[in-house]
Amino acid sequence: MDPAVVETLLGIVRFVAATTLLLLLTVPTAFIVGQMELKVLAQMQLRYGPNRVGPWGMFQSAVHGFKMLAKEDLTPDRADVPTFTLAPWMVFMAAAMSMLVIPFAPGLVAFDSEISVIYFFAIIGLSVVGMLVAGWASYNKYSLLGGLRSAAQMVSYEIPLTLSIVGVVVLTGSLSFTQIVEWQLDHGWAIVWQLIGFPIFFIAAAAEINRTPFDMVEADSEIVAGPFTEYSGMRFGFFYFAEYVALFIMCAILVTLFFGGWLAPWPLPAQLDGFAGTVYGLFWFFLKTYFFVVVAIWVRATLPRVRVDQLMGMAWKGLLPLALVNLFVTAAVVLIFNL
Amino acid sequence: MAITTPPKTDEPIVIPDAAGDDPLLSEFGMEAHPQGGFHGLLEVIPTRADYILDLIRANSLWPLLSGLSCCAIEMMSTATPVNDMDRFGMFPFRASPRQADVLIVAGTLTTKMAGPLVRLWAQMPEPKWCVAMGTCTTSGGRFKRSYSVVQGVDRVMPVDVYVPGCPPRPEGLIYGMMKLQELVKQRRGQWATYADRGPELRSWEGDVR
Amino acid sequence: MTTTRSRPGPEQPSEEPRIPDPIALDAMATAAPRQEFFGFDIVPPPDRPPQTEREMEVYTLGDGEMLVNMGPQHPSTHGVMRLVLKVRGEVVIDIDPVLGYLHRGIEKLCEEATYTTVLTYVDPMDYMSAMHNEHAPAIAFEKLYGIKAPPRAEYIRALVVELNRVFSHGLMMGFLALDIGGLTPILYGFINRDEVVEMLAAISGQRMLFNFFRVGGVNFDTNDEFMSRLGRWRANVLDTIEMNEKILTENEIFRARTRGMGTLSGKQAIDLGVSGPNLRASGVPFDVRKAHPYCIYDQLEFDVITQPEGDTYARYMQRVAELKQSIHLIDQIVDKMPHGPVQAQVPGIIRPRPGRAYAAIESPRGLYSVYAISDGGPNPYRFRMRDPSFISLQSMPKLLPGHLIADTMAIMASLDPIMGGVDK
Amino acid sequence: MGHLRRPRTGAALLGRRRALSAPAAAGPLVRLLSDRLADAASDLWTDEDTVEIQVPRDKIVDSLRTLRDDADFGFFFLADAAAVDYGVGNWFEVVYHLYSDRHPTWLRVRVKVDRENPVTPTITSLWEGAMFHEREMYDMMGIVFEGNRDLRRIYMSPDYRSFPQRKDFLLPDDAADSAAAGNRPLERPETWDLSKLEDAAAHRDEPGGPV
Repeated sequence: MDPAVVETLLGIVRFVAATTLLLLLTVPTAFIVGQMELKVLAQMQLRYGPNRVGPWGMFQSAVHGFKMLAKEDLTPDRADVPTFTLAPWMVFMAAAMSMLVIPFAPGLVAFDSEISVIYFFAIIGLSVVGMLVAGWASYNKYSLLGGLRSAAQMVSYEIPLTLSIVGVVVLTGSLSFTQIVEWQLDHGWAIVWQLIGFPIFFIAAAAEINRTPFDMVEADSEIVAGPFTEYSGMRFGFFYFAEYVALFIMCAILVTLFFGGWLAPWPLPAQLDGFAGTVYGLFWFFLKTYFFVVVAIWVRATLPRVRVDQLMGMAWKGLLPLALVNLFVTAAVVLIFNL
Repeated sequence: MAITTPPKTDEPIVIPDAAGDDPLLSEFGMEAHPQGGFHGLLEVIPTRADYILDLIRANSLWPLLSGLSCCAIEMMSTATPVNDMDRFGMFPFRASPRQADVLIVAGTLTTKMAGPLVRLWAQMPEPKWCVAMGTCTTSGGRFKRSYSVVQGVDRVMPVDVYVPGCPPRPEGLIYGMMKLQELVKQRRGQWATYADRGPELRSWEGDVR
Repeated sequence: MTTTRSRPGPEQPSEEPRIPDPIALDAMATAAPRQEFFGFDIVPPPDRPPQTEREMEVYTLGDGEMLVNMGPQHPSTHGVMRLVLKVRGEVVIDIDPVLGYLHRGIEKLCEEATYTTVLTYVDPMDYMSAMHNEHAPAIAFEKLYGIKAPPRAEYIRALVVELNRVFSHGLMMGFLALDIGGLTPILYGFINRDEVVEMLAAISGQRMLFNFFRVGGVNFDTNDEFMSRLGRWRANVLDTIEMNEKILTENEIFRARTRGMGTLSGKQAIDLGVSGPNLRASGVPFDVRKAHPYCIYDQLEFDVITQPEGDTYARYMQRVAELKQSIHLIDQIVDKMPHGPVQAQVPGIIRPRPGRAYAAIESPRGLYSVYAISDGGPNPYRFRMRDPSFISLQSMPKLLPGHLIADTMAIMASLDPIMGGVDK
Repeated sequence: MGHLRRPRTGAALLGRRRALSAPAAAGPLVRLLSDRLADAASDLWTDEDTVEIQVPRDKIVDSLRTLRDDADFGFFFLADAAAVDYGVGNWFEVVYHLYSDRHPTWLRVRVKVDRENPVTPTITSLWEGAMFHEREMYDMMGIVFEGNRDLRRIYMSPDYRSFPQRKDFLLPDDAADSAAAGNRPLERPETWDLSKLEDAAAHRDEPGGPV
């Protein structure tokens, strides 16, 4: 057989295997992040948090998840059934598919593309379609309001989010996450070079995935549960999963872009070789990622929610100009010092 | 470990099964229980998938964030640091009935509120349970004589656990919820019978004034 | 919105509407040919003719407007209230509060109860301040019967009432934060509340609906457990309040969400009958404790606190200031408390001479008053309660228009209505 | 119907003599009232912290306006508005409590309203905050306030037919009697005859009327 065909076939097999693995990985990821949210939030509120299911209540979020699997699945009478059914799937797949390009450890990436940054932002933005459709199809005014809020919010925050990354891209001269990490191996973590870019990315990312203080989409004191109001059973479970997976992914991308991905911090050797290197990389990658997950939960425990118009105002009047300034300064620095 | 619900007759019903004769089971020290099922060494392994499901359900009871009156404050107090209901997996109070498992009717039910409350109950997906918290919900309590109070929430919807008190202490509500967990594990909750009762017995749905 | 059931129930033969409720009327109206907008039907007005001009005004929809129904079950309507919002996009244009989902007929029941048992019926009214609920009837009945409570009883009354005010205001901070989206302050607020209610349970025997006041005194004298709990609580109460204040008062998001929202001028507030902290937050120094001193408030030193702004943030700050003032008052009361009996000699069944009495107190939500008429019998001929949050609620149609749906909840929480008191 | 009792009429209240025993604090207010509201106020009565007057129904709005706007009175705050039913054959009474920072007493203004034709002018033109008070009185007692823009039921459902706080609306005796009543509303058929209210309905243009 033609070696090119074999190579293509092998690539396809590798791709399918990797995607399947990652799709399966989303489930424990969601459980772990959900469990952290339950426990960390409880500790911050001076509570114990779940401590009955399993040792230290470790399986509580898994139990919540499996419970939803066994709940009755209701479709409201006048809902638009096809879109109502598809919406959770769209939101979940947007989150799960963007996991493909995350470099977990040296060589451990499902889809190592030259344009993985562009792929990532194209895919993660798709979840807005799911939210909007969910809001529209539920035949509920709270859902509709939530869906429209989601659309407005995500469309606004895509721009500062993307612009804050362009700084890193200009700096590293690459659109591949793997190469961005490798650049940081030589030049130090990008946070050092992107002191303005990082906070912009962090805020915009929180808005992008509807975390507090930007959770107007699911503002349960205003519009009961936003687009998810009419969803029950596992359809709601998909939204629930997608929320946590998206939180994990955003933290992972944050770590990849600004905190050196799988690289260990300074006094330690940044990277090892062989299988031990993979484990070493994975360890540091997950450690840093889950640190930022905790930070996001910390923010949730502390801050109230901003209003829709304040959110938009912040995106267009605050973050966007800042991101442009950051981009300009970065470009100037790159040109002047010829990095 | 409750494997099956004990039948209510006095004389033991021997359920015919081959467990007693099964050499493999005997080897593990298992023998048939007069009331059905087995008991012995292997008992630690649940023999029914349903039972795992019941365990999962019992440990993940999300209450609906719906308080009617005074008891609602004590219900919230149950979720707060002093009496942390989250320990039992009961914390995320869902605002939408579509995602809730337990309806804690906390407070006096008035005739005007009865219709909306029954709608809430109907909007919750199966399996679902109802806890009547406080004397007002169980019987009308101190407002029993009033012209606008429903004398007990069980006149309009099925109730699984009654928690007495006016209002009950948070510990009382937690105790009631743990009783509900027992019901769920033994499949004795309303929802199990609800599905079997058939439409003609569900007249409570329309019987709201 | 109808629900999907696996098996529909049988149709009940009915000759009259089964659920006499506007929600049911809405549901019935959906059977009628509906107006559609983007696949969504605009909720039609109730299918009965509008009874009043105002109802016509609210339920007539203009171009691009829709009605959003919040409640009676909604996470942040503070109980069972229904708000019908007329919105254009997210902007609220008009609002119609629909009350009565917790109407328990307490006034009617009190007219059938003896004077002593009336004090148990009023407990669940404003369930966040049960002590205040009992205070006003006790004063009114003492006026009717012509007795005075002994001095120590008056001091104990003032003490428990101020304790009640502390946890009520403390929880208001939490509820306001919860409605704005902050999860934690309500939990910190409940720590303080649990300490206080356990303390009050030590003196009265009940945790929430205390039933502590009697005509002519209070039920029990202070005991060791109460005093030791009081001392422990007093030692760290300012810290627990500080925890919440750190999260809220200086928080940029919180200030952005509350400053300039729902501004009520003093004149408007008086016109609308708003009283208590909400009125004082608009700059009107009207406090019943100063205006018509009852109990022992003429012997205590305190000033009437006011805020000039009249917005949501001012109402919040007013609560915080009054909370600290109450702690200051508690210190004074404990210092000055005399010895002596806690109950006057009163027969089991009181039969005051025919007459009328009016007693007003300052509850955490404002002017709470009782108007009692005796006809010489063992129970009041007429027993009328004026609940402050009921009256405060009618400022909602004035406060909300022009704000967003998100602000609806913040503004309502700042008024701090308690549905048990609103609906009686 | 053995559990129905004779409705109370408040007969004991009606023959009561009113003594004028003004405490010193109420003196200036009493003088002001007899000076400026002499044509409207009658039945002056005081107790330790309340001054009470009775005002005829047709003069109530003007009297309250005087009390509110006159700088010497200064009763700017409507503390309470309540209705009292004195029983079948007698009358209703609407009672306003006012607060002033000039006087150390509350002022109680009583207005007698015909029980057969319970109509009285609204005071929402003076205090907008009287709106909920009047809606409550309409709901509970069936008193119609002429000129009120929003006289709907506020507590009971819109199609509720009786007025629970009237003295001829009886509660069941105790729990033993009410089992059969169940969750039915405890309206008594004898209270349903509201034909006498038709006159009141004529005062209002809205379809359906007050019943």
